[in-house]
Amino acid sequence: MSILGIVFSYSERENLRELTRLRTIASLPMAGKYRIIDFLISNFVNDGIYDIAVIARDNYHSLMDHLGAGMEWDLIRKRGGLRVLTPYAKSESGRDGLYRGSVEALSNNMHSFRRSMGDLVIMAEASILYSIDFNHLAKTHLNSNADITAVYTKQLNGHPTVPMGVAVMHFNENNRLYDLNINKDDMSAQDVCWSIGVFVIKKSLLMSLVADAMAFGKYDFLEDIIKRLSNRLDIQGYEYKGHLLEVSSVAGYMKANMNFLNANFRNRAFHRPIYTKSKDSVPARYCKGCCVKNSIISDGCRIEGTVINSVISRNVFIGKDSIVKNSVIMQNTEIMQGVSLDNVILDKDVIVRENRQLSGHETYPVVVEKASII
Amino acid sequence: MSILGIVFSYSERENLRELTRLRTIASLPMAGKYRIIDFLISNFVNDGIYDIAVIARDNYHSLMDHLGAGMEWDLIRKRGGLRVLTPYAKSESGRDGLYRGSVEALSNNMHSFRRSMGDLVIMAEASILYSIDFNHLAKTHLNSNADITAVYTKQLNGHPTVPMGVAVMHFNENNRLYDLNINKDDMSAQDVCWSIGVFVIKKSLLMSLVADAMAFGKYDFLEDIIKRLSNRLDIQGYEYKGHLLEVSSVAGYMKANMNFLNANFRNRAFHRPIYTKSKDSVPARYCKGCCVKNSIISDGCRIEGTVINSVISRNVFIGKDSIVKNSVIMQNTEIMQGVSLDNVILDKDVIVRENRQLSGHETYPVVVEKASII
Amino acid sequence: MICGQKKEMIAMLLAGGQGSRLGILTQDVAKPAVPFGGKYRIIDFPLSNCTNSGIDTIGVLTQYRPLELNAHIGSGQPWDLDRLYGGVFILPPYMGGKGGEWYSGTANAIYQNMNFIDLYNPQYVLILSGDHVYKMNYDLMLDFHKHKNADCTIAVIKVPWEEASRFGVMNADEDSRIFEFEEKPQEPKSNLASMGVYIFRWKKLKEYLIKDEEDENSDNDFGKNLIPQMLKACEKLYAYEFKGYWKDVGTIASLWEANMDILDPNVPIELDDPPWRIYSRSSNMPPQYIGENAVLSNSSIADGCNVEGKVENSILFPGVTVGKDAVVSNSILMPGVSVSEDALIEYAIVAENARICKSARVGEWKKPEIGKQHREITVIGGSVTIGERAVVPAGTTIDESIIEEVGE
Amino acid sequence: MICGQKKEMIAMLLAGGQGSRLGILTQDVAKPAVPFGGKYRIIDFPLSNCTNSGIDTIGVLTQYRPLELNAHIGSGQPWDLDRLYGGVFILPPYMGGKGGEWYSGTANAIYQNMNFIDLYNPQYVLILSGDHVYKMNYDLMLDFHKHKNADCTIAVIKVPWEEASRFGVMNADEDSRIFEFEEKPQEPKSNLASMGVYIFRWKKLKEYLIKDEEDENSDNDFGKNLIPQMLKACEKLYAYEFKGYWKDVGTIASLWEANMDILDPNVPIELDDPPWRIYSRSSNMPPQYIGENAVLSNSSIADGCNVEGKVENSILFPGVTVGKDAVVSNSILMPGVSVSEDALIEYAIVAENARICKSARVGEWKKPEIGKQHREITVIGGSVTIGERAVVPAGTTIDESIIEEVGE
Repeated sequence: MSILGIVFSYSERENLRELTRLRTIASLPMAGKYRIIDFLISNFVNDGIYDIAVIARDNYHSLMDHLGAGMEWDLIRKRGGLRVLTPYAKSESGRDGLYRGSVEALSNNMHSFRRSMGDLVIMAEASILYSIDFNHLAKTHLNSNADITAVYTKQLNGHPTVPMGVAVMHFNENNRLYDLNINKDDMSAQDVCWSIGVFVIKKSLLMSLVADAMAFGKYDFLEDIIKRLSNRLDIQGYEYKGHLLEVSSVAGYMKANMNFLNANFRNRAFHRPIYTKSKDSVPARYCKGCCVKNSIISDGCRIEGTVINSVISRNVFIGKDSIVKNSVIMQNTEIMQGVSLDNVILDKDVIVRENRQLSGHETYPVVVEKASII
Repeated sequence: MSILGIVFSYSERENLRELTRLRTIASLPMAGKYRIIDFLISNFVNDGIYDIAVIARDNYHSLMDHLGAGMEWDLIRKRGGLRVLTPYAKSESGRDGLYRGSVEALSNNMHSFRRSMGDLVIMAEASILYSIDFNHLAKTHLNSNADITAVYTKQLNGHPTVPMGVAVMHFNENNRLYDLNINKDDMSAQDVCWSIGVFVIKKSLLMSLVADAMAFGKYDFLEDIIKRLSNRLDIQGYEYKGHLLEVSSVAGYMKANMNFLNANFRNRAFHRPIYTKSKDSVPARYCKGCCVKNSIISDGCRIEGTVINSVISRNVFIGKDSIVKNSVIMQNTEIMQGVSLDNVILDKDVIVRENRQLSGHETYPVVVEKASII
Repeated sequence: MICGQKKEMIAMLLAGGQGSRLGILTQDVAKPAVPFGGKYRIIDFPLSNCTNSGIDTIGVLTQYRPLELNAHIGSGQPWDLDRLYGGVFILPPYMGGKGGEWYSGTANAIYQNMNFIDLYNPQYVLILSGDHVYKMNYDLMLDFHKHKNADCTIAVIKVPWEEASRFGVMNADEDSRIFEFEEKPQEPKSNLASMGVYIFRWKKLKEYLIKDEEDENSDNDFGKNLIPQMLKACEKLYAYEFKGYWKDVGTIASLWEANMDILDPNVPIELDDPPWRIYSRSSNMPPQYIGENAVLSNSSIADGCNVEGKVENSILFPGVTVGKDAVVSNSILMPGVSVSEDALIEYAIVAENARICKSARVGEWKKPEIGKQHREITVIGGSVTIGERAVVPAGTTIDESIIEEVGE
Repeated sequence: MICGQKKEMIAMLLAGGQGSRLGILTQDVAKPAVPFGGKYRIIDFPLSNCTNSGIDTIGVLTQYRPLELNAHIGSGQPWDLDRLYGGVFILPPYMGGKGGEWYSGTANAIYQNMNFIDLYNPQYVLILSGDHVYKMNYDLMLDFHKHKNADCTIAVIKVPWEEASRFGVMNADEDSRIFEFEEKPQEPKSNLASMGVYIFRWKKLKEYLIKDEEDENSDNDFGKNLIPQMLKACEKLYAYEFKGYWKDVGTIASLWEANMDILDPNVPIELDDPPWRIYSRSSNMPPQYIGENAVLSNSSIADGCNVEGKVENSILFPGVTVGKDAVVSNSILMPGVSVSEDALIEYAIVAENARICKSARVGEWKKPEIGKQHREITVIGGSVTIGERAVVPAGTTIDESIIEEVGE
């Protein structure tokens, strides 16, 4: 049974403010040197799945720059490999080309899925980080004879509530899905099953469901296929119990990064290799007089100042007498002397001039847009 | 001086009927196993130019399938390499995303050109086949101190007239362009200089010209930059004297293919390697009783019948007692027994059933659409 | 070195042989690099079998003129074997602390590369050789191996009884367990010949490799030493019967025959088999051109050929030209061969870039024809020129240019 | 083989040496594969120089334990050297028709691979060695070579007069033409030392390689035989002076010093140099984590490290862990080294995957400190374990694990 991975590189429910103004959620930096999508694609590759289609919608240039031809993920393959699927500018509907929903996104790329040798599809979205055994999932799906297997979790990952906008799924005693609703409240109930966006389905069934839905003008996979057809289709649940990060708000993004400062979390997240684009940077350089505590530092950095409880991406310079605390600093950022940052997210290519001070709060970090000069 | 090649994969002036309904002109099959763009990209690579951006507009799926990551052209490079640039579905202008002209196409992809290490740009379009020495062209441009070098030809390649829709360029005694007009008549005058779509320009100048033109709502490179600014810019001519094929009509397409049956032409076209996607097909198989005269046959074919004066692409089956004459047959086509074809273009994946007869004329070949069954 | 998970099975391909029975065809290249079947080289078969069987890590053991083989394999991309972790590696002999040692036998070659295998920490090791033409799913063989819980599984094929004495013959019980192995027996007890394809439990193989190396009297050969030792120790060896086309192409006659088999629709070696493609490095040549006066019959012709003459029952590799009025029949023309006007080539193998000049006659047969199988094959060496009107009698081997006209 | 145009210049990199002066560091790997500078291996320098100089075809001549070197170079992708025509090739010794021959000297290694060079039909051949750390634009040297219309150009560097007698010294006239070459002269007439970087006109080199091979008394070495022969014959040899950082890292002391040079802002070997990047194979490790109690000073730390202790004036390669209260100073910790709590490492080179257990003391110095240059370097071999509270005195070399506590 050969598997095709389909990845949605965008999220319809995210609210990441300036962070996704110029990029899609999948290419958001994470844990220093990675982009969010690296975790998912590495998960596929580590499970031997080398046939991956990434659906792009808009703002995908940074994603394409990052993935390139797929070299670093070993995805330049004669059979399968990585394809980033961009929407046609001229859509048949004559609209501006933004998909009306996930069903239309799938429909517009059917030509590519059809050519894949995979006959089982694992759909996933890039906005949630996890590490799942896709082979076990696929085997479970095949053994259950279900039409669709939907992966859910009961984890809240320290959040008080189920994340806004995710699908809450209801299963009967046979583990069959009978209802689904989108979380719009601060639902805090324990034992709520919420979807991590992963579904397993035969390619042929997916193709016919998508074609049917399109014919009826139904464009949302969750609402119009999973929920609407739950009485006709046998949709089985599969619980994911591992570690998890949900990134759909700025505070969540900050928290996700901070999770990597925890050794246990790090060990679980990196127990298999996570691949990312190589930058050929030099190792990090710690100068005399620097002070670094409980932080992640990436290659190419040069640290002359102080870094505490922070996640620093590649090629960042932190000058003398500067203090960076509780912050996420993206690549190619230059922090000059005497700067003080606390609870700040600096996007890439930012320059912070001498003696500037910025400080936000854990629940509302200051976000500095890409290429700003402060 | 490092060079960036920018290739327009579409043509605004082509009239190729069914042949470009589902594909862009650059991915049209040519000379059996190639696509038109192979000649241009191989030309770049053979001249040591490994930094190539291909601008796609619409119908680019077959182009992307063909080019893949650029493996076969040695264009999976850490520095430079091949990028296929697709338009954003959500354009800033809020329109449906089809570029309003070549200037907008360039403008929308500036982010990618900017990142290239090339500081000299060679622009080319895929709808004309030639074999030019890009290094000599670049050197000539640099030595002349021109702002732009425009490549023209006086060749008509056996056509009675200058192709419709191409730019006719007028140079003064100093070889400087002073006017340009689009050929709308059957202009048959000898010594007409017409553009083969190749321009050399510094990247920084191109970027500022494009930005200026966009600001004024001017979208056509030929009209709004070359022609309009010919008094301000020093635009020098460079004559191309080699072999040439212009493909913008169905008859022209047919003729272009037939040119490859000429040994002289073939030797010139293939004096340097032309790279194309590998299909891992078996060598062509000629069965007992077959008869092949003056034809190009590609690998993977199985010939049981008769082929005369034709160009046959890969993995074509031609059954017993069938006769294929003066035709272009694209890949994966099956021609059963007793078929007769004369002056026909069969697109890919066509099946021609037993004893069917089709015949067109040199000036108006019959075109059979992709995946038809006759 | 990139770390990754362990591999279940990796392959070690013995490509070290000179293949001296192929004479001048292997003067400049290792046997596995000899061209075969119109666009392939022999090694493409085991490599493609590996890819198609899901094996992505292969060590190619070579010590004889590896230049062409190296260039052919390159990064492994044509076989989809350019992997970040794993892929295809050329493993030449090397110098250790105490000086270098050439591979003294098939087992010794593996012994010297135990470090390489241990890098991937596989459960099973597949041993292949680089001189057979066949399409085989090694994954099914592995299933069998696991099912039998074997220490070693040897792929065997039924050969005609009269030929069995030319092979290593396995004598197995009804459960396929091997109780005896005879190398080229005078009176074979079975017609199950070893194909030279083994799966070993790696731990077990390692143990025997080390033992074998300690034995000074050993030739360090799988068939002669290691397998008999394992049998003696009552290890669990099983025979896995392969049913399909398999041919050793170690001699001129068998190389010619195997090529001709491709043209014979009755022989089950279909190369045009999309689910089990044989991959090879592309020649990057233009498509072939067939001229106005060409006459073709039952032939396989590759890219870059230019045919103006007559070609029947023949295989033309990339870049071959056949001039007007020339006749090529029952022959194999390797890459870049040029045959000028009016030349004749019959029952011949013409090696790479040889030039057959105008009106030359290669493989001319003076005796009355008795039957195809008695016709001897003529061999023209690589880059050899056969001059105008020169005659090369059937069955000769020419490794130097003949410029003058040669009579008999 | 894909046909393509001829290459103007290809490089041949002599990576065959065992590098025995590096002792246990080259027990399992060839010298060019020795880790250097926090994430590199020595061979990354000439390879990256080639890429940055526009040379895309490189033969790497190797015969000593090539496994790590092979795995490191792979397809050449990290250096952008995975080319369809050209790229990087490992060239081991091989067997020809008359049996195999190991490389007997630098010139012999090139001689045995003349076929490889001829494949690309270059005008010029660049000869490099794999044991120097430097950043050099070979293209500028080629310009010089062409400008002088030289048969051979030798890159030279000014060394202190007192060290000149350790090198091959070039005596050149004011036009840079070499009139004399002295190998390790007692009384050097010049302080221009050969860097082991040569550009030859290929035709000329080929001629001398063949001559040299015929001379039975020759050691088949460039410096000892080929260059003197060319001088004797009055060929046009020129010295090209390189001004920049260049260091032979052939001894423990020089390897340690060259690593420390990276940490010294006053030494002109800047690795963070985007227009002249040094490429290497990525380790694919997570970013480094610096713990709550870490104290860092003037150090270079790579991906995958986990530092809880004190690190000063040191270089940590990927995947090194330094436990709480451990102190690492003036040391080089190669990939995968683990240093447990409270251990001390001073002036040491610790090879790959060595384990320094709790409270062990490596490089302990009992004598009064006289000055950095007199401090001897301690070397811990690959995968060696230094047990709890064990003491390894300064200047010792440990190639077997010490489990017990060791006094003096």
